[in-house]
Amino acid sequence: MLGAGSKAGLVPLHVWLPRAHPAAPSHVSALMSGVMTKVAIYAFIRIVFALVGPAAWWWGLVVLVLGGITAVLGVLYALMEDDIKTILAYSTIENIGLIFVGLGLALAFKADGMMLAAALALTAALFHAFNHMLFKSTLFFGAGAIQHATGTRDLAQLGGLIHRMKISAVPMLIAAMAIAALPPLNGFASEWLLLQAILLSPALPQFGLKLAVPAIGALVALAAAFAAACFVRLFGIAYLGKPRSQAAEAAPETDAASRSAMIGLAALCVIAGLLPGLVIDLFAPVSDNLLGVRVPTQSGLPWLTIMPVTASRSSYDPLLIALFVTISACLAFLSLRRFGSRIIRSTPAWGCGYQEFGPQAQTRLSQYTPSGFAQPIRRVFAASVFRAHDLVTIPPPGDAAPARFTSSWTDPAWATLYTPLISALDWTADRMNRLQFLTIRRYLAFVFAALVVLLVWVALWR
Amino acid sequence: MRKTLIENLFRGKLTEPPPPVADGEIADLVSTLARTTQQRLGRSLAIRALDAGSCNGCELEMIALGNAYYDLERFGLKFVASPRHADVLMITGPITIAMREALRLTDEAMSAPKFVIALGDCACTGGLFANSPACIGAAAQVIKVDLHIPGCPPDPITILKALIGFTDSLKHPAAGRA
Amino acid sequence: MMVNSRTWQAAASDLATGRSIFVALWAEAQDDGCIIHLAGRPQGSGEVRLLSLAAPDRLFPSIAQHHPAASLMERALCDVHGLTAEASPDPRPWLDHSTPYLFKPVTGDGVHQIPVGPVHAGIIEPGHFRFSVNGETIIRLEVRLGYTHKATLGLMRGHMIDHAAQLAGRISGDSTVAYAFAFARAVEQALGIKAPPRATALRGIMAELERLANHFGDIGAICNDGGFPLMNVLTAALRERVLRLAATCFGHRLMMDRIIPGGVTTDLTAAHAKLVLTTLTDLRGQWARLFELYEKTASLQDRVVTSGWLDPMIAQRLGCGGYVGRASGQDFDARRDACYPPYDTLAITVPHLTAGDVDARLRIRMAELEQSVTVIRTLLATMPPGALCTPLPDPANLTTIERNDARVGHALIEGFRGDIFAHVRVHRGRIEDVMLRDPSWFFWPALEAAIEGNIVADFPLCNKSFNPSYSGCDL
Amino acid sequence: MALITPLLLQLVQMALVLAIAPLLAGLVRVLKARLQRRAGPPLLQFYRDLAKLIIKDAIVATGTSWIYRAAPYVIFAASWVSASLVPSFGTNLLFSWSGDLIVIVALLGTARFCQMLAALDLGTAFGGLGASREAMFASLAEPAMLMIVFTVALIAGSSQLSVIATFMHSGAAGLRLSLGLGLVALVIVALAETGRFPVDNPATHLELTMVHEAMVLDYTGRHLALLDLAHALKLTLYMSLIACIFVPFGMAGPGAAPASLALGLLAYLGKLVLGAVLLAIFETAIAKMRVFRVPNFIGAALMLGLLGTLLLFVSATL
Repeated sequence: MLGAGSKAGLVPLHVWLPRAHPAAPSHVSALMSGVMTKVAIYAFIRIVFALVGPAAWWWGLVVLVLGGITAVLGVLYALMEDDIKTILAYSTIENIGLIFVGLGLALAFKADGMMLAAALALTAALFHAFNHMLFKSTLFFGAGAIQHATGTRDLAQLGGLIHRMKISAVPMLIAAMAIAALPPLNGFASEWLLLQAILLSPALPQFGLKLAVPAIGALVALAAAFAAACFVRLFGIAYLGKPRSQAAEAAPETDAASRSAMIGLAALCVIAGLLPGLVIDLFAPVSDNLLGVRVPTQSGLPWLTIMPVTASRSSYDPLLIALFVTISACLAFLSLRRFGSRIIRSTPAWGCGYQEFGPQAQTRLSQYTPSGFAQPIRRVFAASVFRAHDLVTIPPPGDAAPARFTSSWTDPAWATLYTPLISALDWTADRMNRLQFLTIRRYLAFVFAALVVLLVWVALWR
Repeated sequence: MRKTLIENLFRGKLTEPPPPVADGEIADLVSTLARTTQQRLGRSLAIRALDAGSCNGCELEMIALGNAYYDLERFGLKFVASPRHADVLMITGPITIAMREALRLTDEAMSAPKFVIALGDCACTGGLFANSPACIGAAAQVIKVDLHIPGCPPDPITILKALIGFTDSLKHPAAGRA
Repeated sequence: MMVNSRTWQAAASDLATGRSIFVALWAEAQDDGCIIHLAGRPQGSGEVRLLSLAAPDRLFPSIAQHHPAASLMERALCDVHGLTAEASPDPRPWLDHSTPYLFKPVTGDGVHQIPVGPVHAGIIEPGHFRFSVNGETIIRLEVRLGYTHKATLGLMRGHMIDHAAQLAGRISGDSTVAYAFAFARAVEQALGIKAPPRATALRGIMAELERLANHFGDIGAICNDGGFPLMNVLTAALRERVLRLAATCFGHRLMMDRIIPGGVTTDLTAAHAKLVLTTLTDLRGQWARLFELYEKTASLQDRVVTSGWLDPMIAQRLGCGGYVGRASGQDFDARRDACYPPYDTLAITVPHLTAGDVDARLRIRMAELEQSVTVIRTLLATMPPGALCTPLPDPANLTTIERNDARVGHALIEGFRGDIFAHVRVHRGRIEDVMLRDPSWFFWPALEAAIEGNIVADFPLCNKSFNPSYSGCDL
Repeated sequence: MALITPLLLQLVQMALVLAIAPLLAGLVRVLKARLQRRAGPPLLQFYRDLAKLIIKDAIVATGTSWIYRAAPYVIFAASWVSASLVPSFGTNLLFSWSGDLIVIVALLGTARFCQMLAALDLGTAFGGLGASREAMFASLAEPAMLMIVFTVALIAGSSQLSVIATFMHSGAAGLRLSLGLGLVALVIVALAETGRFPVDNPATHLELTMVHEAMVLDYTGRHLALLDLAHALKLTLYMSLIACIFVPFGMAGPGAAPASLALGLLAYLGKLVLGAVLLAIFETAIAKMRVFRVPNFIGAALMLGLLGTLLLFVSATL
């Protein structure tokens, strides 16, 4: 577990990964993120499901908790980084977390003899691993293309690349939407399966699991939402808007080979997203082999829908949804063409009527920087987790000195691994201090914790 | 709070009946009409206020249009934040040199069909500032104006009358042109 | 008093130490160069003193190098008169928009800018705000004005008094009564005449009605920018009632051109006086309920308390008057401290707080509403009979000596924002030199300082609580 | 043949939400005006505004890409489809199984993703401002919504809205603590997601406080019409969702007679009016929050949703 976990990048054994992956050339990083981490997952599955024999339920719990924490922390890290490849590497950590949540669930179900549910969770994990391989490789190729074209991986230097890297921007957008778990793409399909598996877990008998699984569900949801923010930031800042540097202004399109590689992978993302039934069936032999059960065959269902358990529980038909959205959009387009104005004019974006000229007339100054975009999330979430904080110094009226801004954050894993004692002391002091200034959210968290304690006590007493 | 809300519901509206606009009353204020053949803008006009150097008096009365007594919204008229969303550019002030470019940019940012209204003496004629070296004077000197609303500042009833007459003339171009 | 450069510098360091408060700085073009005037008043007093310095080669020692409150005015007068302030800490142009403008420096990673204005989203005067930010964190705010520069003072110079009075009433439309009042008093002092007692009482009533209307508008607008439109709707209705009252009694909603040098143009009939009293009683009952609503709406209180804190030290240093100064511990009110009629016979208490936040500025306004009603009631109760206007001396009938003698006068009047300073020099019935200084000159730098520690989304709320005039500064 | 009526009903559902969305948004505006002692805009003003916007010329900012032009269509289509997937007058419509509640939430996520990209495409400060605030709010609102889905799905044994509505209607759910928590949480999420008080001000005129408005500040004409309509559809969606889960009374079942369908429609309209009244009162009575209070507000929804789910994990009867 330790070995596989550190190879795959589970928190807190992740610290090497975001340093190693970006260091390699892009196609190698793609391979490292897409395939190497999966080898670790393969090893983990092999050992835990096949070799070790019947597992105890608490193994599942441990894997679940680690997976959930890894997912959220991974993507929060990604949100604070400006280097594209580091962002992608941290996002790999997040996805590994999600996969481990699936595996943990499968372990727990298996330990309790709920084989069908275990098969669903395992399938979800495998499906997600497969999807991650597709979109993460695309993204790393894209990152490589950007680095090659502009000589930088720093988001703060990019912008407007969609105008010059017209073709490679499209697979990049698809991959970004897929990894942000948006329907009808493949990332959503596997996360949907994972959520369906979580919905089956109240039937688990152990109290520990009963309490942990909903919280893990919330972590998974949080990770998915952060991932959306993270990839809006990545794509929106690198490809959209105006160039933030000379290099970004003159970036050439990437070569045909990597373009076609990206397009191929992105097409697979779309296909796996629209026809998830096919992929699920692909993984059926695995669960058959490991658990002796398989999820119902999907490919025969009408309208190519997927139904993991029964029709009355849940179903999802990405093909139909995509069709509906396309038809609606076309309908809107056609009726506007028929009844509305067809004229389209182009003028500069509304700048409040300010006429800027001279040396400061660089409109790119008024564009959001990547760190500015993430600042609200940093302030809300990372302030407690990463001790992120901003420092502003404004000189008094009449003082010509520049106003200063510094922002800093620390990785709690480094801190806890290397200075555990200081960290703990600091944390306690901080908490004690903060008790006086509780927010609604914190109060609720306390009420919630009290309730949990109460319930555990009731359960044990019984 | 509860008391205020319940009272507001049951004490009835403060809004006064719309001022009557006689036929042709505003005709002499309207200088151009129907720039386009599209006449459907009628009672849905979004207004972008533009202060081109006024003393803030006209702005105060413009803001008053939104209060419960006049309630501009009931006529389908509203002030909007972005010129992109606007159909009417309502100019106040004697067009200072510093605001000339801003006026041009705002006009450029609006999509057709659009109209221009000059509100207050300064925007209509330059007012007391017509001879100022820092001002251009009447709005009509820099942009085609469709409606003039004079006054220093015009009171809300006057503005309301002119706006109602103007929107109606958009629906029935003949009446407005009379 | 004409002084030499050394006395000038000494006066500037007096301002810097806080012994005296900066009032205004302006220049007067002469055939040979310029004369620079500096007005100041001793701390805690309303008695303005003038220093004048000849600048034959269009150079003068900068006041701003000693005292930052003078910076904006210094830049403006340099633009208008082509002067150079020696050793100025900030020589950038202010009213002149024809050259590129460099904003103050900001350092740090990931900093970007949010340019807002001159065309704002709401119905507001034009001005440009440049925020240097990182996400929501404001690192610096810089205000750039000059968009409503109409050369108003220049237009007044050389014109007859009555024409200049009209222009004075249009320096800032929301303070038209206060400006007309200040201008009239300055002219009256210069000409050595006095307005009749009935006129001064009416001036007082108009000034207080203007204060009521504007404070209602401001209180509502602050709450609106704090995200509570209900309050705005209710106070806007009250404001409308005051304006209608003004229209009924004085013939103009904003009471423009009602105060003229020498007196007033309209009388208040007994019936109208009664109407004023009944309306005020009714309004008072309504706003008491509104303030209760303000205080009991926790979600609104959460927005206004601690937002936009202005350090009393900075307020003092900049010489902020009005509700801005009084909310940050400054105990100054021209009605009490400059003691001009009709307030010389009234006991004016000056409410002041030290909290310095948006809430404090709002509460000062609320306290002033009460006070205005008391003032109006007292003035109505003791309204003297008599003439409305003292005629101005006809320049044709003056003796030769009087005719050749240009005379100066100045006044400090409390408008709704704060103390308005007026200075004129009259010669043969014409205005030779004039300065009208809005309290907003000191609100702008105070706003730039008060924004520290606030986020971008709270700026409109802070700004509205200062409500500085744009037109009043872009002279 | 047997397919025609269900198909027709499905189409009626799609047309209904589209037709009713502007009316609902207009109704809230009128009610708010009445609470402020104003007459307010005419009830049908929203339609007039849309009709006007459509005939106006479109302007796109220079330097934007195809994403900026395509986004309004995608946002509108995704909002429309997801709004149509929420049962209104009847359950078990023809395509009701094509997506469960999770899919509906995620589809709105797609719309939001496109909205944020379009805002960033502008390359202006306001676009970035709106997008970064939206990203912060969404990163809490989406998980909160999923927790609500969990709560409801665990009670009804399904994440399909039709099944949930039928189950809730049957009375088998009874009065549960978890359901109450879910309702409060859902109301909070709905307010946040539809850009209402106290999270965003739908009528704000201040650039610096805007969230949704900042992202659409540069759209004109038909593009703006689509975005406004999508925004109204989202409001309808959340109101229908609350109605469908918590007050599913009067909804027509599968294969219902025309009379019960009509009854279902009436009941639906009644619920929307009630929702509009409550929303108007709430929005009038409360001030907008500071931006960094909003995470606490939505975070409360997340915690409530989590608590609801947890209760159900611990005991199926809570």
